[in-house]
Amino acid sequence: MVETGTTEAGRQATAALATPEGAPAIELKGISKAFGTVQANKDISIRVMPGTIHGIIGENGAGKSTLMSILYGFYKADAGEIWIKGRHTPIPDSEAAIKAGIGMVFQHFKLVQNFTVLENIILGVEDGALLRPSLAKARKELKRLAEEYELNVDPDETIEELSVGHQQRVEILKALYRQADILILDEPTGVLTPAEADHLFRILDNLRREGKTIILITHKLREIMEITDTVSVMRRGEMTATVKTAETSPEQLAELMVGRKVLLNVTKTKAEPGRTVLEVENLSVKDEDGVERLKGIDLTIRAGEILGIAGVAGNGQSELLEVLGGFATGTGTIRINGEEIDLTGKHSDGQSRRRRGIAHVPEDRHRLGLILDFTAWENMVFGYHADPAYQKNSFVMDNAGIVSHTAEAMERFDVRPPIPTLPAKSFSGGNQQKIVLAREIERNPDLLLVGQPTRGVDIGAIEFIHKRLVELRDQGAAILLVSVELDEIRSLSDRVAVMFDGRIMGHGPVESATQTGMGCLMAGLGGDDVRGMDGWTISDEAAPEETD
Amino acid sequence: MDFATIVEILDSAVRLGTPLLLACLAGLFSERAGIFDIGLEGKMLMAAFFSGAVAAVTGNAWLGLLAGVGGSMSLAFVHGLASITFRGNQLISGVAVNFLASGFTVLIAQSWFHQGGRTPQLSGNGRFEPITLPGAEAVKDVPVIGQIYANLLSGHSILVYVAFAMVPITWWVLFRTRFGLRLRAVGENPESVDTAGISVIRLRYTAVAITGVLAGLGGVYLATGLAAGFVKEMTAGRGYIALAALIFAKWRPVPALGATMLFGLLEAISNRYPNIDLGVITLPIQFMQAVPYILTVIILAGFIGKAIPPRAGGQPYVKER
Amino acid sequence: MEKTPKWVDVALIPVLNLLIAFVISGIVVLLIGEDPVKAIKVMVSGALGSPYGWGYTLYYSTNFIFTGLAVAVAYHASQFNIGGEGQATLGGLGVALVLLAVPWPHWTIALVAAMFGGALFGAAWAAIPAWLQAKRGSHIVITTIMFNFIGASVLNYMLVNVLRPPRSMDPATARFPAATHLPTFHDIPLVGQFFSKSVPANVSFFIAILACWLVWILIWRTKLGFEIRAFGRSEPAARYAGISPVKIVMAAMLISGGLAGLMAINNVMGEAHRLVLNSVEGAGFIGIAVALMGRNHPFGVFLAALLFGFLYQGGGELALETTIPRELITVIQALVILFTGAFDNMLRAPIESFFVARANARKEA
Amino acid sequence: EPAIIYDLGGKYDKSFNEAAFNGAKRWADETGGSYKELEMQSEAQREQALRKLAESGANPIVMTGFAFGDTLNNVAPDYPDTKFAIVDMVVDQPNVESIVFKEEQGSYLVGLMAGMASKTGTVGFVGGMDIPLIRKFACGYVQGVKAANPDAKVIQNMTGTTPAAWNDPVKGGEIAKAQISQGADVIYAAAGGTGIGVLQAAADAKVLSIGVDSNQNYLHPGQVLTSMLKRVDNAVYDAFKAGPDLKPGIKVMGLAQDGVGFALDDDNKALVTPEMLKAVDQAKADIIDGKIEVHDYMSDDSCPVQ
Ligand SMILES: Nc1ncnc2c1ncn2[C@@H]1O[C@H](COP(=O)(O)OP(=O)(O)OP(=O)(O)O)[C@@H](O)[C@H]1O
Ligand SMILES: Nc1ncnc2c1ncn2[C@@H]1O[C@H](COP(=O)(O)OP(=O)(O)OP(=O)(O)O)[C@@H](O)[C@H]1O
Ligand SMILES: [Mg+2]
Ligand SMILES: [Mg+2]
Repeated sequence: MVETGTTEAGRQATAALATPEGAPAIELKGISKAFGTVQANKDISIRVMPGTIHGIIGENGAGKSTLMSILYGFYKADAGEIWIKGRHTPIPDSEAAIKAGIGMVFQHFKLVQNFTVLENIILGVEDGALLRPSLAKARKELKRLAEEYELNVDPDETIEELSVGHQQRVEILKALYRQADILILDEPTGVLTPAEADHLFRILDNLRREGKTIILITHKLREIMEITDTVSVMRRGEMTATVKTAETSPEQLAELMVGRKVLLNVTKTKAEPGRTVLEVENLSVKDEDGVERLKGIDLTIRAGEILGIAGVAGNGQSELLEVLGGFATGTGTIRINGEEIDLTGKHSDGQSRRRRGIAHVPEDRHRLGLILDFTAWENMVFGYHADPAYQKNSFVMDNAGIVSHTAEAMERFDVRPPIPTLPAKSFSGGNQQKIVLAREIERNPDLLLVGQPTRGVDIGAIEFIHKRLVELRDQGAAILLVSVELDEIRSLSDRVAVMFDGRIMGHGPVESATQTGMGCLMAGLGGDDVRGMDGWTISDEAAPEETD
Repeated sequence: MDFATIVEILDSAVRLGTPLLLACLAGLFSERAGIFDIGLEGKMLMAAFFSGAVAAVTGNAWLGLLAGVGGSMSLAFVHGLASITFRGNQLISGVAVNFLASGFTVLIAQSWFHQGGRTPQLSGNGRFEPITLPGAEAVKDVPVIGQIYANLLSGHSILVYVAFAMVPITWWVLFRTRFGLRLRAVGENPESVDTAGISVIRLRYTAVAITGVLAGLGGVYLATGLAAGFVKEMTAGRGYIALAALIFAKWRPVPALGATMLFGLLEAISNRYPNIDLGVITLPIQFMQAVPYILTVIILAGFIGKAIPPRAGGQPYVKER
Repeated sequence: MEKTPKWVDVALIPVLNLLIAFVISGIVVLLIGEDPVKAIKVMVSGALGSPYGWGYTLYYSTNFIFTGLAVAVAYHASQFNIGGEGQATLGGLGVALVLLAVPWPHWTIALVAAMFGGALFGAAWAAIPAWLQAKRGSHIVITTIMFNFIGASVLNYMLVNVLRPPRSMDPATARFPAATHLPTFHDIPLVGQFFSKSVPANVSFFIAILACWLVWILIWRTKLGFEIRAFGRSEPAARYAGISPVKIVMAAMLISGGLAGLMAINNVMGEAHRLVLNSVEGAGFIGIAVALMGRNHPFGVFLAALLFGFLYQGGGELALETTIPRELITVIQALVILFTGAFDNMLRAPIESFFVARANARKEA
Repeated sequence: EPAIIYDLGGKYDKSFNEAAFNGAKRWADETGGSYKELEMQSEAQREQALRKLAESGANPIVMTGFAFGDTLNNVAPDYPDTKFAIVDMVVDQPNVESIVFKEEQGSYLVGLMAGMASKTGTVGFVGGMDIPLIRKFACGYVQGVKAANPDAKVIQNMTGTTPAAWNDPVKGGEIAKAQISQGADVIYAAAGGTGIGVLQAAADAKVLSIGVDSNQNYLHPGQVLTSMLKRVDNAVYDAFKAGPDLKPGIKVMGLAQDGVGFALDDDNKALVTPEMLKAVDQAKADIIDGKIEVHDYMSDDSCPVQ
């Protein structure tokens, strides 16, 4: 999708790296950082030449964001030095980073929600004690930047009214307004549609042409291959390799990331769908502000099949899971095993859903799936704690019984360490996810809702989890899988539906789904790529023409 | 009810509302910066004591004011230490500050003046006397306008005018200056401020210090403007009412003026009409005295619009767990 | 992360914080020109030096156990109940109404009825703030404070206009019938001989201990407790698990208010034998400090209540025997809340990083 | 050795307890004797304090405040050899002297003076809390005012319902101002520390005020019309002087016994006109003779005049 010109420029830059003339724009020497007992960065060194785009990849929790936050002065390193443009530049706080010409777009934006774009832009770099002149100046400058970089945003809009894509533009504008010539972007495309991501890459390419230095953190190997000049790989707090993009391959990078060859494909037999388990008709959900997040969804899942929901994060997938899981309200009809269930929240909640055989592995296990302060055994019954099996008598719960049940389940799901009395927060992300999975799968639900099952999970655990999900399917459960990782959707699902803007843009068998076709649907577009997919039903809402 | 009576009730409302207004604006600075403060009561009490004591000893109300504000600021510093530096629970710190003030004032007053936890009666320059605005005497018989000028606007102590002036000043500082922008930002999202290269800690301490000054002025007004000296527990819950007014005002300065004056008015009315005879039933005095509190609850119940506090309010800024 | 030993968290840090609070209190005593050593001696001998002192200490402790438990239960649901004062006031009204309405034949029956009345009224006084919090998001801290004031007005009205016996000077109810008087420690077989007739500590103390145990069962053994704790730790997760926020806030606050209201069986039924104005005397607020000190665990609350009972009785003796005003206790109380609550991280952070460093060093080795 | 226990207000409350303290001090100064004193810290301590003193051999033990009544009733029988005196309450025990004041009589006199001093025909009353004792004060006062001027209007206010009601001079001052703006030009304060604010506001507004319990004329010389004296000091002095021979029973301290009265000194000499003085002296004599009967609110929980 990126024009050849981009890679052309990349080659030139790579050549510059080969014969370094002048100092690197950024050089980190022996950076270490620990959060309590977690060693997030271990003795990391890295050099980035000016006018290049440097990619950083690594699994969740590898320490990428931490390293960049240190460079930006948000965290203080325990050890190590930072050199900028050949000079030793201590960066104790963000003020120093800004002075050194560094700008950063964080994974979680650092914007004031109820401020206008303009106010956010000038925050910290006002020209004087009074706001009026600063705002006027910023307004002019913003217009110029917008034209120069195609970064259009309404300066008087408040942040909370902007889409995530626009919020990201504000963050980039913030950096440019501060005249940053080193720009760090932490997972910028996770929240963007493919088209928006393309637009972003064009901008980055422009910036590179101007001689600015860019560090790009991403999980997507394709993006690395497309735009970066050099790439570093991080694993468990260490920098495992730095290579020229032109001299590597996605396979090699994946191997560097996880430390062994990766098989992303799940071996599974063809699905043998049985009776219909879930029927959803015209399901709509409004959020607290009255904004419609789900706009009339229809779908069915049968026993023994996995329906994958693909889409860019924030297009209604979370709301779909929440309303099915019983903790959001909506309108429309949902039938489970032919019986209609209440959507108003008045006669049902998460617990009554569970009693009807709906299990739910939530997207955000830290926030929803677990109580981090609770022990493993408490978490193992969380949501099912009212189950008669867990009661000793009509007054008290059978804690001892739950502990021993938990110990067995931990054994079966290979949770390490298998100690039921440890608080959940002491387990690693993958093991936390296994606790949630064990809890939800072990009950043989009729319908399993899974959101981002492998987010933040190491590759070994990913394989394990995928295997479990397929096993559950083979036992005759219906599974609704939501994931932003297209590869995961493709390898696990039997059928795929693509969501965009609260609607299902199209659905069909996984075999005929093409990468580009799904990409178009994820951006709400129809077109030839989409129409070429056999057996797919495409919504009328999908714009027939590919426009920008 | 004739017009003169209305003016008198309003006049009383202004006096009773002023300490609330100062405390409310004090709370506004703190809470806009993300530090909840239920210790306004204690700060006012401390200021009332120190201003009363020093004014009594020196005979100078201005020295009393300095001492009072100093007393209030020392408690503000304690609160800042707890909620900014040590990232403690801000509500708990506020409760402690209130207890500290209520014990400390009496303890010191007793060992200093031996008058049962009271300061000596102030007189003359030890008090902030009412100021007569120019021409007030001349126009006081002009109907309506003259009455309002002479009886409502004129004749308050300097601190009342300061409090009223603080409303536009607060608004201006908050919405028209760099400091205000940063202050509001740190209460909404301290990370945005931190990553913009501004010190969250310094900003929040500044806000807490301003809170100390304003709450202090409120206490000073109680002891040296309205009353003539300190009496134990003389704030009598006004800090809590100010807090309720702050929520009612949705953390905005102009509505804060309205809310505090409304509470002042309610108290003035219940002072004027201790029993209200509704014909069928006579509302007992105890009911009238509870009205401001009942009204606060009704307001908080959101029947008059929902208040959204500053998003980062009440949470310590923790970067690293 | 969990590398700090448990004893450091539950014992060492609170004790150190307490120590700091006491040292500063000592300095305050010095500042007002008194002798802190003598002050401590008076306090210790006055509160713990005799069965008589114990009789008072345990009486005060009983009050604080109830209000401390009240704060703790609400806190587990992440509700900060500052309304213990008002709830205990109304609890007193409930107890008084029950005891005056019926000629109870025996104290045991009267006690059960009074507990019901006190808890019911206390819970009712917590119900409105709880409902407003759960349904309308009104800040429970402010609403419970307001209900303290409103409660005072209600009690004043009831005592002056409704419950006061004709021509009585005192704004207080009539004396409860003798049959409803609770046995004091003096009346209890075996131990009774040690206590003089006049000690106010009574069987309510054992009810308070029972309440500690029941609260422990509730919080750590029952479904409801499980849900309360889950909701308190993470509201979004609780919603996910199908735990109704409204139900939990209401349940926790009603139990909390009920516990605060139960305090009245000690001070109103057990000691005063009638309801007077301001019978709670700040015990509702002390409950906050007690819960904080006790880390919201019933056993911790029990120990902290003993500590505050000691402070109260010792401090009272101090004021009786020396010229130190009773407000010193308020200052000590404030310092205890400040250091064990708000300044907790002051010691915790360095101590925890010490243990983390040690753990890391061990890992290296 | 005699002993005294002050109620929760504390011995420096500028009124009731302070009067008791003055009586004890006067006794000590005159006789050179020593006495014990205790300040109450909490409700539960009442009994503790009483027993403590009784056991230490103090005799007699004097306590101020009706709130002790209930406790004393329990404690007194345990110490038959000790004499007790309680102010403001009747306790029917063989070793207890109950000292009750006829505040309505003193209030009547100051009300009479207020009625005469008032030019507007409107006077004010500020009470601390709506409790029977304060209603008793108010009722006597209103009767006095009406005696001087049957058409006079009495504005009555109470400060609050929490203990803060006795310590809120700001509110006291504001209530006084509200009364002044309604025409009151003499205001009688029976509200503890709150009364200080009332007297202050009256002085600031150049109207007259009336103090209570102790002589408060000195607070604003020339502006306090008089003070209703409740001679708790005399009662304590007498009890101390009687020592262990204290006579049990009810001791009524009315005008006849000089138990209540009004203050006349250099500070208010100029304010009290000869006619006024004549009238109060006459009224006092009439009350003592029984020619005037001042209604006691406590006798039937109601007041005939408003
Ligand atoms: N503020 C913090 N306090 C404590 N631990 C932290 C903090 N931030 C990160 N960590 C821990 O440090 C490790 C590295 O986290 P980091 O956010 O740098 O990972 P990452 O590579 O950016 O992961 P992701 O791909 O999920 O963004 C993780 O184990 C994380 O839990
Ligand atoms: N966030 C803001 N930035 C700049 N000016 C503001 C902001 N909020 C309010 N103002 C301006 O401040 C003035 C008064 O503000 P205040 O918040 O006290 O009350 P308000 O105007 O009723 O609030 P609002 O209109 O926002 O509901 C108004 O002129 C308003 O336009
Ligand atoms: Mg990251
Ligand atoms: Mg506004």
